[in-house]
Formats: sequence, C-alpha cells, structure tokens
Amino acid sequence: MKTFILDLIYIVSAFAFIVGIKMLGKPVSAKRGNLLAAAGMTAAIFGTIFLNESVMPTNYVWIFGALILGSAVGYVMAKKVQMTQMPQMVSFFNGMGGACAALISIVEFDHYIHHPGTGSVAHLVILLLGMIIGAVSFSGSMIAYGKLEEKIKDFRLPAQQVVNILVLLVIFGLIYAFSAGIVVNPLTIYIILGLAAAYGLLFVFPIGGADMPVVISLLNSFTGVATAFGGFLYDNKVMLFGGILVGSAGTLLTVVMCRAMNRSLANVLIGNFGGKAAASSGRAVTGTIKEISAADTAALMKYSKNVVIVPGYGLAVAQAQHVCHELELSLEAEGAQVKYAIHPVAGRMPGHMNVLLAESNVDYDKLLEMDDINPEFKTTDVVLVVGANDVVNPAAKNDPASPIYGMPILDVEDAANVIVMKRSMRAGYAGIENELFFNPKTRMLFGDAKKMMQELVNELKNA
Amino acid sequence: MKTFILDLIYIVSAFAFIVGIKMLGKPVSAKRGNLLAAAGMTAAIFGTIFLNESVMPTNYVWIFGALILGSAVGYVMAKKVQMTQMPQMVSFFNGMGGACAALISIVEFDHYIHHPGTGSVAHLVILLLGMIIGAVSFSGSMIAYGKLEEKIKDFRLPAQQVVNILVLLVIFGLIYAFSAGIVVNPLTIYIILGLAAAYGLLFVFPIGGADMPVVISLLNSFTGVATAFGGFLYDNKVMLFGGILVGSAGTLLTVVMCRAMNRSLANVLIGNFGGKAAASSGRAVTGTIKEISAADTAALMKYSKNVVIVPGYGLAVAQAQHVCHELELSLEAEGAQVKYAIHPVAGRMPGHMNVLLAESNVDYDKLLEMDDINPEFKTTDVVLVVGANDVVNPAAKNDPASPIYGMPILDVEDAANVIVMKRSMRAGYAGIENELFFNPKTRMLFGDAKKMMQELVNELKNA
Amino acid sequence: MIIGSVKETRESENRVALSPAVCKQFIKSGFQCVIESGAGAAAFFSDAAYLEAGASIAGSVSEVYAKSDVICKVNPPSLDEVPLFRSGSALISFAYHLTNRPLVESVNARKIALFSMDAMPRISRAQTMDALSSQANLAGYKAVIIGANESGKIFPMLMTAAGTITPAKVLIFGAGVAGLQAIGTAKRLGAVVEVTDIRPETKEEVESLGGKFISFDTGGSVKIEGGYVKEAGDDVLARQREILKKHLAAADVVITTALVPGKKAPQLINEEMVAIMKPGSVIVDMAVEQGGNCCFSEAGRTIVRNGVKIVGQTNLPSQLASNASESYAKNIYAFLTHLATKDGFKWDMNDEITAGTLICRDGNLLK
Amino acid sequence: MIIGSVKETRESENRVALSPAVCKQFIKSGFQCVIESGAGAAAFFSDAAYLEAGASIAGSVSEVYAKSDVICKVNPPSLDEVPLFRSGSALISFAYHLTNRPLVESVNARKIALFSMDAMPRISRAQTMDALSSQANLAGYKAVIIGANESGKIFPMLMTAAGTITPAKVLIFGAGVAGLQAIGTAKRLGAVVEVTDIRPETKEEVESLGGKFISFDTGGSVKIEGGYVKEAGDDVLARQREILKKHLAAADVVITTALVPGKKAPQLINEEMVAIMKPGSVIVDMAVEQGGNCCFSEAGRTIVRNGVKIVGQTNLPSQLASNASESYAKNIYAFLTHLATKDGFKWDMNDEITAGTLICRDGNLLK
Amino acid sequence: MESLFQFISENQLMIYLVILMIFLGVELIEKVPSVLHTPLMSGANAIHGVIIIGSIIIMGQADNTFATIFGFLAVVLGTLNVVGGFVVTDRMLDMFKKKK
Amino acid sequence: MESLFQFISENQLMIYLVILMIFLGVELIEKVPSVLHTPLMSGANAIHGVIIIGSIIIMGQADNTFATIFGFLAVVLGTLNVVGGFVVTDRMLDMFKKKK
Ligand SMILES: NC(=O)c1ccc[n+]([C@@H]2O[C@H](COP(=O)([O-])OP(=O)(O)OC[C@H]3O[C@@H](n4cnc5c(N)ncnc54)[C@H](OP(=O)(O)O)[C@@H]3O)[C@@H](O)[C@H]2O)c1
Ligand SMILES: NC(=O)c1ccc[n+]([C@@H]2O[C@H](COP(=O)([O-])OP(=O)(O)OC[C@H]3O[C@@H](n4cnc5c(N)ncnc54)[C@H](OP(=O)(O)O)[C@@H]3O)[C@@H](O)[C@H]2O)c1
Ligand SMILES: NC(=O)c1ccc[n+]([C@@H]2O[C@H](COP(=O)([O-])OP(=O)(O)OC[C@H]3O[C@@H](n4cnc5c(N)ncnc54)[C@H](O)[C@@H]3O)[C@@H](O)[C@H]2O)c1
Ligand SMILES: NC(=O)c1ccc[n+]([C@@H]2O[C@H](COP(=O)([O-])OP(=O)(O)OC[C@H]3O[C@@H](n4cnc5c(N)ncnc54)[C@H](O)[C@@H]3O)[C@@H](O)[C@H]2O)c1
Repeated sequence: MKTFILDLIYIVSAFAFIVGIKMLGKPVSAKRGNLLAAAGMTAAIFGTIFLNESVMPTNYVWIFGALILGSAVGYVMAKKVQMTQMPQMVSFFNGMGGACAALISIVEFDHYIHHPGTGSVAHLVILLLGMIIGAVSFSGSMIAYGKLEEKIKDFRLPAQQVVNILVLLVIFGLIYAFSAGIVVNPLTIYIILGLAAAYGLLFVFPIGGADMPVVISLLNSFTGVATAFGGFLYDNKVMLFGGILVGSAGTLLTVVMCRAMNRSLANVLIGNFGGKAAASSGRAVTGTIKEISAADTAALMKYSKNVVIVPGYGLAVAQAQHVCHELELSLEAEGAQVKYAIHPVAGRMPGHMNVLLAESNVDYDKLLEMDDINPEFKTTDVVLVVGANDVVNPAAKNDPASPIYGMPILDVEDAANVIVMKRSMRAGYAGIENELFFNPKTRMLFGDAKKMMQELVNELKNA
Repeated sequence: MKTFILDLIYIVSAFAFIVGIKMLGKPVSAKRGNLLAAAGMTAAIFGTIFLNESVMPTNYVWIFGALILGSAVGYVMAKKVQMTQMPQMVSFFNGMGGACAALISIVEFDHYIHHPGTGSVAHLVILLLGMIIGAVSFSGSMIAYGKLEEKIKDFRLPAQQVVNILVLLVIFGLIYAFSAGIVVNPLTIYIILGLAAAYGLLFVFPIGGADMPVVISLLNSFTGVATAFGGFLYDNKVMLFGGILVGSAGTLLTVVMCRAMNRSLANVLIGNFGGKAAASSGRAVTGTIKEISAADTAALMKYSKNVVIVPGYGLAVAQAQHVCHELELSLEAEGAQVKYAIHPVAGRMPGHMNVLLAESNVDYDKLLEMDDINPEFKTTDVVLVVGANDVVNPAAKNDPASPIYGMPILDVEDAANVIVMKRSMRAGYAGIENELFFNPKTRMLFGDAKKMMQELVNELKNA
Repeated sequence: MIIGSVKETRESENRVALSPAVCKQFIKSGFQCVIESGAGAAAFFSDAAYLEAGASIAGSVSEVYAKSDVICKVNPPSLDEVPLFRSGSALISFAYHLTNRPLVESVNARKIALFSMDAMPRISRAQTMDALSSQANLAGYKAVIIGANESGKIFPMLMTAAGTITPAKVLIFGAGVAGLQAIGTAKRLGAVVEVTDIRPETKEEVESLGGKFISFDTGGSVKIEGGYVKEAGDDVLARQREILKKHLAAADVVITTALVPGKKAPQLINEEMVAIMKPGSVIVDMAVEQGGNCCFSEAGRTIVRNGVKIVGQTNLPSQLASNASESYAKNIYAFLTHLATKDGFKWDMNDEITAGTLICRDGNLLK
Repeated sequence: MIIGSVKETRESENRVALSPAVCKQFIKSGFQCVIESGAGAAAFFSDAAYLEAGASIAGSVSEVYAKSDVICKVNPPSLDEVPLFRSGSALISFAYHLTNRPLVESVNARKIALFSMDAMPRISRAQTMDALSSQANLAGYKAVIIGANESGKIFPMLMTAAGTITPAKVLIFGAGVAGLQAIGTAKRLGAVVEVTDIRPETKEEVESLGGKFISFDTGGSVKIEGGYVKEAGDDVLARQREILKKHLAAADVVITTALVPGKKAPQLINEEMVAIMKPGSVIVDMAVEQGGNCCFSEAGRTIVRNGVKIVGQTNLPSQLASNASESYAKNIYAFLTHLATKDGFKWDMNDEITAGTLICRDGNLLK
Repeated sequence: MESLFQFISENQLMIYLVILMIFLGVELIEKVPSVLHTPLMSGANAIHGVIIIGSIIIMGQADNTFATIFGFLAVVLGTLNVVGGFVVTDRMLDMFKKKK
Repeated sequence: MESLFQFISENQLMIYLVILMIFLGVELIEKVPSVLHTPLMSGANAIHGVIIIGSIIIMGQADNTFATIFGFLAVVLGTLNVVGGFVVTDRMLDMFKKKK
C-alpha cells in the first residue's frame, strides 16, 4: 500500500518537474514553474522518507540531520550570494549534485562487494557510469566555480586534447576490465573515481571564463544523466525521469547556448573550445566590452519602467526610424515609458533626428532636448543608444585633449543600463574612441540599426 | 527473435509518428512529416504481417487482398477528390478507421465468447469501450461527411440534449451490466454497438455545417482513443502510442480550432454546439460570407507570388499606413511581389492614399493607378483589401440602380483570392451593400485595420 | 465634333482648359481639337506640344470660336466674348450660374448651350468630372505652401545646437476637399495641425490624416444636406468662435476654407479674434472670393492687421497651372465623352449629370 | 558688462541679434542688455518683450553704441556706423573679414575688437556658437518652400479622380548644411530628391535623409580640407556638368547650395544647361551672393530664362526672422558667455575659438 | 481503493507513458499555425489508421468464416483510412509548395 | 545481437519512455528566450537534485559506519543541490517581476 502511494507521489512529482521546466521557459510563469518543481521535489523527498519500505526509521535522525544541515547551508548560500555571482553558485550546487551521485555509487558498490551476486553486470556498469559522470560533474563544476570566482586561472596542458582522450580511454578500459572480471580488485573503482575527477579538471581547466555558462550547462546535464543512472539503479521512476529530463533539456539548452554564442557543441566535447573562444572574443582594443544579444536586450527593456532611446547618425544611415517607432510602441504596450533624447548635433545636419523621427510619426512630445533629458537619466532603467557615438562620448567632459572636449553630451552613463547599438567598434564623426563602450554599465548590441531594432521588436513579443 | 525485431520496428514507427506530427506542424516540413509518418506506418504494417507470430501465412492471401483492395480504393478516392471537398474526405477516412476499430472489437468479442476465461473483466471493458468509440466515430463521421457533401441537412430532435444523455446512460449501463455479469446474453453487445452508432448520429446531426471541421477533428481524436484501446487489447505499443498521440494531439487540435472559432469544447461535448453556432454565424444578411483568420491570411500570402494591397478609407481611419508598409516589406522578404492598387477616389480626399503611404515611406514605384493595375489582377494570387469598400464594389459595374453605378472600380474579383479586411459588414461612404464580400473567392478578415495588419506581420513570421 | 479652347482672359489666370495630353485622347476618340495659339503658354504647354498631339492651332480667338462645336474654358467668358461664339455651339466652363445671371442670360440669348462645371452633381460616377474637387485639392496644397512662405517660422520641429525650434501650429477651418489636402500638406511639413468643421463626419476624416479635430457641441441648428452644410445658425458660429479663440491665439498659420454652398462664407474670424493672434502669424483665407472667413480679408491682396498677415489670394489653382490645367482637362475629357460622342451631343436629359450641369440650351434657360 | 543690440540697417533684413529670451538668459548670468527701440520689430519681438526680459530700451542707435561694452549684430555695420561705436568696445557680427577689408580696417582704426561669427572654427564645442550652420539650416528649408511656391507643380504624387499627378523632381546641388536640410524638407513634401556633391562622405549623408545621390567619378583633382571643399579642378566641374544634364532636364525644382569657402561659387549650371531644362521649372540659387551656381542668377532678383525661373533671393534666413533671430541670439549667447564673464572679456588667445574669431583688437589687425 | 493503487503500481510505466504522450501531443500541437489545422487533422487521421495492425492480427489469426469476413473487412477499412489519409494529406500540403 | 534484441524487448517500455522524455525535453526547451537560459539551467540543476532520493534510500538502509557517513554526506550534498538550486533560481527570477 505504502509503495503504491509512493509510486503515485513519484508520478505526480515527475510531472511537476516536466510542467515546472515548461513554465520556466516563459518569463511570466518562470517563478511559478520553479515553485512547482520545488513542491514536486518536496513531495518526493518526504514521500521517500516516510513511505519507502527500505528506509529504516532508526536512521531518521541521520536523514533529518542531513536535510536540515544541507537546507540551512544551501539556503544561506543562495540568499547571500550577489546577483553577479549567481552563475558560480549554480555551478557549485551542480557540483554538489554530482558528488552526491558519486557517493551513492560508492556506497552501492560497497554493498555490491559485500553481497556478491546481488546485481547483474549491467547493474555494475550502470553503477560505475553514474559514479564517473557524477565525479566528472563534481570536479568540473568546482573548477568552473573557481574560475568564475576568479580564484583559478586558465590553464592548458601541452597536448591537452590527447591527454583528455587518453584519460577517457583509461577510464573506459578499466570499466570494461572490471565488469568483464579481468580486474577484480575492488580498489580499482577508486582509481576510476580518481581518474574521472581528474578528467573533470582537465576538461574545464583550459576553457575561458566567458564560456563558463556553456560548460556549467553541460555539466548540469551530466549530473542529470548521473541521476538517471541512479534511478535505473534503484528502479526509481522519479529519479529516472527527473534525470533524463534534465539530461535532455540540459543538453539542448547547452546546444542553444552554444548557438547563441556561435560555437558548436563538438568543440566543447573535444575540449578544443577554450582556445577558439579566446580568439574570437578579443574584439576590444582597450579595456573589455560586454556584448549583449537582442533577446536579452528585449527582456531587459520589457521589464523596465523608463526607457530612453538616443538616436544618432547611425539611425539615419540605417534608415531605422520606422522600426524605431515600432519598438517604441511595442515597449509602451508593455507598460514602459519611452522617450527620445535628442542631442542638438546628432546626425549630420541640424534637426536631422527630428526630420527622421517625424517621418515615422513619433509624437513630438516624446522628443526631449538634451537639457531636459539629462537630469532624467538618473531614473532611467535602460538607455538604448542607436547609432550614436560622439554625442554620448564622455571624453567631451573628461578629456581636455579630445577634439570634442567642451561639447555638451547626453549623460547616458547615469542610467542603470546602457545598451549601445552599432555595427562595430568604429568611431563616429569626430574619429575618436568612446570610453562609454567600456563602461561596466554598458553592453554592446552589434549590428545594423534597422536589423537589430527589428530583432528587438520580434524578441519583445517572445520575451 | 522475430518478436524482438518487430518490437524494434514498432519503436521506430512510433517515433516516426511523433516526429511526423511535429513536422506536420510547420509549413516547410509538413509534407516530409506526412511522408515520414506514412513510412512508419508501412514499416509497422509489413512488420506485423511478416513478423507477428500469430499471423498465419495461410491467411496472407486474404491480408494482401484486403490491403490491395483498400489501397486501390483509398488512393483513387484521395486523388480524385476536389480540393474543396477535402474535409469530407478526411471525415470519410476517419469513419473507416472507426469502423475498423469496431470490427476488431466484434471479432475479439466473438473470440472472447468462444474462449471464455481468456480475458479479464478489464480486458472486456476495454474491448467494449473500443467498440463504442469506434462506432460513434464511424457513424458520426459518416454524418459529417454527408453534411459537408450537402446530402444531409441539419436536424434536431425536440430535446436533443436529454436524448443524447439518455442514450449515453443506457450504453454505459449496459456495459456495466454486461461486464459485472448482470446481463450475459452476448447479443447485448450488438445492442450496445447499435446504440453507439445511434449516438454518433444524434451527436453530429444537429451541428451546423460551418462547425463540421471541429466535429471531424473531435471524431478523429475519438478514433485515436479507440486505436489506443486496441493497442491495450493486443499489448501492441505502436497502436497504443499512435492512438494516444492522435487522441491527445487531436483533442488539443479540436480545442485550438474551437478557440479560433470562439467556441468552447464543453459546448461540443454536450451537443449544444450547433444551436449556438447557427446563431453566431448569421452575420450576413444576404448570401453567405466566409471568414478567415489572420494566421490563414498570412500563410496564404506567404506562399503567394503576387500580392496586391488595396488601401481605402479604413486604412486611413485606423492609421495603419506604417504597419501596412511593414507588411509589404515582410512579404517581399518572403519573396512575394507586392503592389498597391490606388483607386482615384479611395479615402476622403484626392490623393488621400498617396499622402498616407508616402508618410510611411512606401516606394512611389509600388503605387499603381487603377488603369495600370486592373489588367494585373488576373495574375494576382492574393488581393488584400484594407478598409476599402466602395472602390471595389462590383455594383458600380453591374447594378445600374446603385448610386455608384458608372464609377470605375478596381477589379479585384479577377484575382485568385480576395481578402477583405474591415471591422464589420457595414457599408462605406456610398452606404450600399457590397456583393464582393459574398463572392466565393472572397474571405473576410474582420478587425481594425491596424490591429489586423500587425497580426498579419506577426503571423507571417510564424507561418 | 470640334472641340476648341482659348487663352483665358481672366487676370493672372495661368490655366487652360485643354492640355496636349487630353487633346491627344480626344483625337484618339475621334474628336477634333482647335487651340488658340499661346493658350497653354502660361501653363507651359507650348503650341508645338498641341500640334504634336494632333490639335490644330488657331491664330485668333475668333477663329477658334467660329470653328468649334464646343468651347472648353476654365473661367466663364466675359460678356464681351459671348458674341464671338457661334450660335448653337456649346460652352463648358465654370459658370457660377446662380451668381452670374447676366452672363447666363447673354449666353442663352445667343442660343449657346452652357454646361457649368461647378454644377456637377457630387455623385460617385461624376467624380472624374468633378473639377471643383480637382481644383480645390490643389488649392488646399497651395494654401499651405503660401502660409509656409509667408510665415517667419518654419513648420517642423528641429532640435539643433542653436536651440530647439518648436513646430508651427497650423489651424485649418473647414475640412472639405481643400481643407483635408491642407491638413495632409501641413502635417507633411511637420506642423501641428488643428482643424475645425461643423459637419460631424469630418472628425474621423481629419483624424484619418493625422490632424487634431477641435470638437464642440454644434447643437441642432446645423443643417447638413448631401454632405454639404446647408445652414449654420448664428448661435453655432458664435459658439464656434468662442471655442476657437484660444486655438487662434496659439496658431502660427491659419488656413480658412469654410464654405456654405450658395451662401456667403461664414465669418469665423472677427476683429477681436485677429487682435488676440500672435504678431507674425499668417491667415490664408481661401474663402475670400465668397466673402472670406476672416473679416479683414481682401480678395487679391495681402494686408497686415495687428501684425497678422492676412493673405487674400484668389485663384490659387492658377498658381499651380501645370497640374491644375492637366486635372481640369481630364475632368473635361471625362465630362465631354460622357455628354457626347464624336458625332455630337446626346442631350440625354434623363442623365443626372447632363441635367445637373446644363444651364441653358437653345434659348431655354433651364436653371 | 553691457551688451547692446541695434536694429539692422541692411535692406530687407528682418533679423535681430538678440531675442528677449536670450536677453533674459544674459541678465540671469549677470550681464546687462540694451536694445534699440524697435530693433526686434521685424522679427516680431516687441520692445515690451525685451523690457519684460529685463533689458533696457534705448531710444536711439547712438545711445546703444555709447552704453555698450559689446555690440551684437547680425550683419556687419556700414562704414558710416563705425564712428558711432565707443572706442575700446567690442563688436560681434558676421563680418566676412576676408572680403570686407575696408570695414575691418576702419573698425580696427577705432580700436574696436571685432569678432566675426563667420570665422567660427567648426569644431565640436563651437557648434552651439556656429551661426553659419544655424542660418544655413533655416535657409535650406526656406529655399524649398520658395521653390515649391514658385513652381507650377505640386511636390507630392497624388492619384486622383482627375488623373495621377506625378511627384515633382527636386535636384539639389551641394549637401552641406543647407543642402541637407533642403533634402529633408523636399522629401517631406513628397518630392523625389536627387543630390550632387563632390565630397565623398556626402553620399551616405544624403542617403541618410532619403535622397538619391548622383555618383560620378570626381577623380583626383578635388581637394577636401576639414570637411570643406578646398578646390575642385575645372575638369571635375566639366564632368559633373555633363552628368547633371539629364538630371536637370527632368528636374522641376533645382536648389543650388554648392560653395567652396573663400572662393567664388562653382558655376554648375551654364547657359546650355538652362536651355535643356523644362519650361516652368525653377532654380533657387542659394549661392547667389557668392556669385551663384547658375550663370544667370542675379542677386535679389527672379528672372525667367527660356521658361525657367531663376530665383536669386539673398538672405533667406531673414525671411524666417523669428526662428533665425532666436537661433542667432542663442549662438551669440553661447559665444559671448564663452568669451567673457559678466565682468569682461577673457581675451584667452590660447583658446581656439577666441583666436579663430577675433579679427582685430586694440588697433592690431590679427587676421 | 487498494485495487486502484495496485493497478497504478502495476501499470506504472504505462501511466507514465500515457501522460508523457499526452504532454508531448499537446506540446507538439500548441504552436501550430491555423492554416495547418486541417492538414494536421488529416495527418493525424491517417496515423490512427495504425488500427490496421489490429485488423491484420485478427485477419492473420482468423480460423473461421466470421473472423475471416470481419477481419477482411477490417483490413480493407483500415487500409482505406491509412492510404486515403496519407494521400489526402499529401495533396492538401501541396499548397505549401513555394510557387516560385 | 540476440541479447541486444532481448534487452530491447525486455526494456521496451523503458526505451519508449526515455526516448519520449528526450523528445519532451527538447520540445520544452526549443523556444526559450535567451534571457531565461541561466534561470532555466539553474532550475534544471535543482531538479536533478532529485538524486537526493537515492541518497535518502542509502542513508535509510545504512547499517554500517561506512554507509552511514557516506550516506549522510550524500544527503547533505543532495539537499544543498536541491535547496540552494531552487532558492537561487527563485532569486534570479525576481528580475522578471514587473517593476510597476
Ligand atoms: N548635427 C549636425 O548639425 C552635425 C553636422 C556636422 C557634423 N556633426 C557631428 O556629427 C556627430 C554626430 O554624432 P552622432 O552620435 O549622431 O554620430 P556619430 O558620432 O557620427 O556616430 C554614429 C555612429 O553610428 C554608427 N552607425 C553608422 N551606421 C550605422 C548603422 N547602419 N547601424 C548602426 N549603427 C551605425 C557608427 O558606428 P559603426 O560604424 O560601428 O556602426 C557611428 O559610430 C557629432 O560629432 C557632430 O559634431 C553634426
Ligand atoms: N477620395 C475622394 O476624394 C473622396 C471624397 C469624398 C468621398 N469619397 C468617397 O469615399 C469612398 C472611398 O472609398 P473607400 O473604399 O476608400 O472607402 P469606403 O467605401 O468609405 O469604405 C471604407 C471602409 O473601411 C472600413 N473601415 C473604417 N474604419 C476602419 C478601421 N479602423 N479598420 C478597418 N476598416 C475600417 C469601413 O468598414 P467597417 O466600418 O466595417 O470597418 C468601410 O466600409 C468612395 O465612395 C468615394 O466616392 C472620396
Ligand atoms: N463623392 C464625391 O464625389 C465628392 C467629391 C468631393 C467632395 N465631396 C463631398 O463634398 C462635401 C464638401 O466638400 P467641399 O470641399 O466642396 O466643401 P465646401 O468647399 O463647400 O466647404 C468646405 C468645408 O467648410 C465647412 N464649413 C462650413 N461652415 C463651417 C463652419 N462654420 N466652420 C467650419 N467649417 C465649416 C464645410 O463643412 C466643408 O467641410 C464633403 O462632404 C465632401 O466629402 C464628395
Ligand atoms: N562639426 C561641426 O561643427 C560642423 C557644423 C556644420 C557643418 N560642418 C561641416 O562643414 C562642412 C561644410 O558645410 P557647409 O554647409 O558650411 O558647406 P558650404 O556651405 O561651404 O558648401 C555647401 C556644399 O557645397 C558642396 N560643393 C562644393 N563644390 C561643389 C560642386 N562642384 N558640386 C556639388 N557640391 C559642391 C560642398 O561639398 C558642401 O557640401 C561639412 O563637412 C559639414 O559637415 C561641421
């Protein structure tokens, strides 16, 4: 009877996970999706504790002790971490999951050793695979964590790829030898464990910091697979499905993330990844710039209250005035307030921006002169600079040697977020570098203004 | 061994169905999706014939005879049917599936009677359910077919709903009685069969012709469920999954179709459907008009080569000129050629349309005068009439009594498809009815021009 | 049938009733055309162009009159010209037969058939012949250009290094054909456009061009007939003037087109209202020939009152001679091919268009 | 420091160097303002408005000159006016010091410091003081309005019951400040705009306003310096004229703004080219004061050659007196507050702007 | 109650499968443009023709006239459903061929 | 070969399930806007914390010190993964609260 109820609980939990993941895929429902998944998890945990026949009530004290300890530490860590450090936190927690999977395998193996003949070879292989994957996930995640915390630097062995493949071969060789009975010493599995952990290190070490999110996502799906193996081991459906779900969804997510960053998953898998990444992200000449995607920009704006658009000559070149107006309307439909900051010399003739924006029917009331808008930037959530450069160049205020020194500019830096949309890092009319692009608040959205604005409009509908 | 291979074939077929359905959901892949599903089906059929242990080679002649006969008839019917008669054809084929399900149940039941004790009660119930659903699907589909062929008229019993529910109750009562052993006469199941078929008739009879697609979709998912029961019966996975897939996808499709037509599924299920439908589709005063959705319009235009937009006063009222230009650009991005047909007196002042379209930057070369565009309509795939009325009213040519008689008009009727976008059936400036709206080639896209154009632009991205 | 056209004699009239392109069309349809030498010069249609189109050029007015079965003109002929017409011939032109009785009578006396373009019924199939519309349309555009040219301000908003220039405010009276075109043109130039009219349907029409409609309760005393204002009581006008004051005070350019057919134009801007207007602002009174919407307007003159320029230019279409003549000629073509075949008039008095426009014939005064 | 401004004496000059709004700003910054009575009248700034802004009104020119530490003017003073200036005072105005030597010398002789607005360096931080740009901008707009007003054709395309009116073709020479604004304005009105310039970067600029750029191989003999054409060889101009012929033949309105600083304007339309233009077309020559881009242009006059109207109006900004004065005054404000505090000039000769604009001081001729 | 639980427990995998299948069905259909509703319905209709497998089994096992006749009929009907369904769907989808 | 077929046949339902699950996972993720990538990864990370069930079972069965210690550790780590994962995800998703 108990088992039946537990089975039912597991069914419900499994579908809570599925629905939860689905809901996590839409901004409006994401929060509720997360809660739903958490609720499913809670049900599964307590169901297991109280209804699983093999759980001995005598061990309750240990179980609850561990639960309370883990919950307290996990909660505090998760609550204290700063927004900017979220990714490493995810990596850390992922590593914990991987370690948990490895530990389970070890204990199970111990059981297997002490009760020979209780499991099939398939059983053993699955157990070992779960352990390896868990260990790789654990050590890899820890390195990823360290890298993002900037405690660990990039590091590359001379023939990294060859070494990686060798280690993998040795691991699989040992597994075969062990399960086929060629090697019998139980300690072998600790060697396998150690090699797996080492592989995790080797795998993640050479990869550049910028690519960590992809790696974390991949390790995340690894842990999912390890969990699925655990589910197979115990014939436990909720583990199985939860694991497979994360394994498949996580892998696809990794692919999608790679795609968004113009990489292929193949590169990740053979460890060749970091090298290329470093090369292609070296756009900035001085300082570092941060890129942003149209989708992220759209989401950022969607959830903003005050948006200011700063049009410049690039808007005119791209003839993006119509789609700019469209973006304005879309944002307003989302409840944001949109204004245009018109710099007196934006463009190439007096009133250039007025002519363009009037053409696309932008309301005159939305066009603010520099002096009127400058004080407002402080309360602006997002400034979208569209093909403007000199008119937002802080050198005009800071650098007496600059040819534009003394020209009043739009103080976009005062806003919470600055998105600069232009095609490249090329200079504007005055031919000078713009330190705004290197400002920590600034993110660059590279592309032709018309094309990117259109993408923003489209993404706004999805985000 | 044979069984194993067959199992594998079934797995492959089942996933061919899933992927096929998925591909059917996108215009670009739909055709390939259909072929994939068909391939899966072929594999399953021949796999069953040659690998199923219980199929006796002595019966091969019957089997192939039936297959050849069915294929020949089905192929010819499907190839000969006219485009406009496709829906009834689908209904017919669906009915065949339902009948097949019912027949299987009858034969199985016969088997059950002759070999008592071979199946459990659950087995019997499933068998009966499969039979009932198959029968309902069969008779319902035949009525739907007849209605669409206009061989059968709407028909309503006095207390239709009560009768329907009564019949259902009797059916379920009999099933209970039979499976619980209260009634034992095997002939009972023929009574049940008869009642089920009658229910199918009763269910579909009162529903108006316009709502048939929804009904067919529902009956389709019924047959899917019947198939799933068949799969349960034979523990045959491919039947089971194919059936469930069609059952679930079909039900959702029904809901989606209902939504697109502003109905609720509940209305369909309690048979109250037809009544309401008849009331709400009585928009036209004379003749019948056909509505179209934005999505369908978008798809139609997407796959068209020549599109002509006819702007009228409604475009101006809605201030839809900007989004109209956007639509034009989107269509051109899809490879269509877009022109504007400007009637000399469209709008309320000379040159009204020019002023508007120039505002939204439509290229002068795209604007064609009436005399230049009229000969071109013959080779136009889709004409989109946006808030124009009098200027496309054929009464100007046909009806000497009309106040606009003698005014030259745009001959949009010459085009292959005419979509009229306006808010209602209200008249234009001249205050007269427009028979164009009742033309068989015409479909009405009701709504504010700006809103609908925006939807078209959005749908064009999805379609 | 021979169609003739002569040089217009009205002062500063640049238009001509037939264009080379239209002559060509007529000739293709079997008609013949005779044009007075130099008739199209002011509209930049050379004699050579007419010749090329197949028309013949006549050296003198009288030659044209003598040859032609029908004379097409823009303006009504002067009384002196009437005797030059061949008796029994026909004349098509604006005639304003209600206010131009002496002319009508003298024409009738010579047994000339007179079709008045301004009497064209405003029905759908007559739209191609509707010269009032085609000319008013051009006039609406021109009024805005004149306003922009006379104003010391530019129309669009411009934010420049030398400060922001606010958009000009343009106030338009009357949203008929001319008023609507004026809205469109002023909007294009970047002005903020406000419009007043007393026909209720104009609100939507004004908004369909991006103008702001000044709504006020017109009450019951406005009578509309066939799309025209038939009568508007003094109380309505008084209320309207009151509402308009604050709009006038803010306006940079005012364009007035308000008319009530067959009546004197309503006086919508009185002395007091001009006084509250900004110095430097401009009024272009398009209703000036019907008495003007502004009390100070003088036909053909631009006067300054209280710093406000009041432009009373008449005959705006004439200033757009090329376009105006071409459009008028097309109206004539549509009209004449409706009235007649190449062999002569049909005199189909059951036809609404013929009946509506034929003022006199064969010595019978029909209107 | 007392800032003075007087009524401009140049013929048909409506602008004034200080506006009430700018006076108010000056006074807020601690300066004092003296304005000759009626100085702003032509730009519709009343004495009352100046008084309200805190300026004082002087009854006579001489009173202003006597009181002021710095005189702000639009046009350079006539030689007769120079003696009225207080010795040691300063003058800010357009001075065209290179072509106006007698004036510069007489000003210098009276030990007046002369700042010439047209010598303003075109650097980023001087943009707010750049009166050449602010005035050229308005002139570009005005030129189009004049062109539209003079033309017998309307600019936009209209499809009407009386036929389709094709859009006017506007051809613009020179895509500097005025040319660009002209493109924008003509486009707004619905014309099809073509543009020629010999600076390569103008192609993108023209297209950014929706104009069509007429490309041709300018070859090596065009020298560009600091964004200006320094020199264009005769071969280039000849080639350009050849290319332009077919565009001119199609044009309805031509607006010429082509200039080479410090040189006579390039002659881009010669007799032969006028001959191939359509009768009724219009040329607005904005370069007429520098000799004109068209061979027939006469400053201040409109002449007709071969049916082509050639408008040689000078001083277009003056016709937009309100906007032009306000912009000019804002330029002056930015300039003067840069040059001086309320207690006097800084005479910072290391400053590029001061050094660039100061023509003479204390009897020393600096330029 | 007990028996219900038992049933659930015994057919656990089946239940997972059915629910998953339903999920997947819903997920697959959700974003289908409405032009594809009819072809999709038609395609789905052809797919449930997999009922033919059942009829083939019956036909294959048939050892008496009753079963033979009914089995034969069932196979014919099923084939009609399958072949007709796929062919009709294919024809419907011809409209999505790009015309250029 | 034979044994592979046997395995497939024996675990037929499981295979269906795994493939279906993968399908579903893919279907669910495909159209996720990229802003949600990180929260989604984090949420998925919390979900695979369901491995904790395994550790609870081990802990529950533990009858020797080795198993107790390792089991305890496993539960702690699993809990960290679950609790930390869900809480972090929740915090990340706070950015999607409409600010008005
Ligand atoms: N307004 C006037 O009267 C006037 C007259 C003359 C000079 N100026 C000068 O012009 C400048 C105006 O400043 P601004 O900020 O407007 O322009 P800007 O400084 O010239 O910068 C324009 C930026 O737009 C980008 N861009 C060009 N085409 C683009 C496209 N198709 N899509 C997206 N981005 C594009 C360019 O970067 P990428 O190449 O990387 O895309 C460029 O950096 C000032 O220096 C001003 O002094 C003004
Ligand atoms: N051009 C001229 O110079 C001039 C001058 C005066 C009169 N006219 C006359 O005006 C007419 C012009 O013909 P037309 O075909 O352009 O216009 P129309 O015949 O007046 O028809 C306009 C149609 O647009 C629809 N509509 C209005 N607002 C809409 C909105 N927001 N969204 C979508 N549809 C909207 C209306 O139907 P719903 O209400 O159902 O939406 C209406 O039937 C002719 O009869 C002409 O003679 C022309
Ligand atoms: N169907 C056709 O063939 C056709 C063609 C052109 C015009 N029309 C219609 O003719 C009608 C009049 O057009 P029109 O241009 O000849 O008009 P109009 O020249 O006679 O009058 C101009 C405008 O002045 C307005 N007006 C009158 N008194 C006013 C007041 N006190 N305040 C403000 N405005 C006042 C009128 O309402 C009208 O809109 C309109 O309804 C128009 O739609 C029809
Ligand atoms: N950064 C600033 O402060 C600032 C401000 C305004 C203008 N500018 C720059 O100053 C420069 C000139 O502007 P401007 O309006 O004073 O120019 P301008 O009045 O001196 O000349 C007008 C135009 O005529 C063109 N021209 C010369 N010869 C020609 C020929 N043969 N054919 C066609 N065109 C010819 C020039 O190239 C120029 O574009 C531009 O580069 C402009 O961007 C800079």
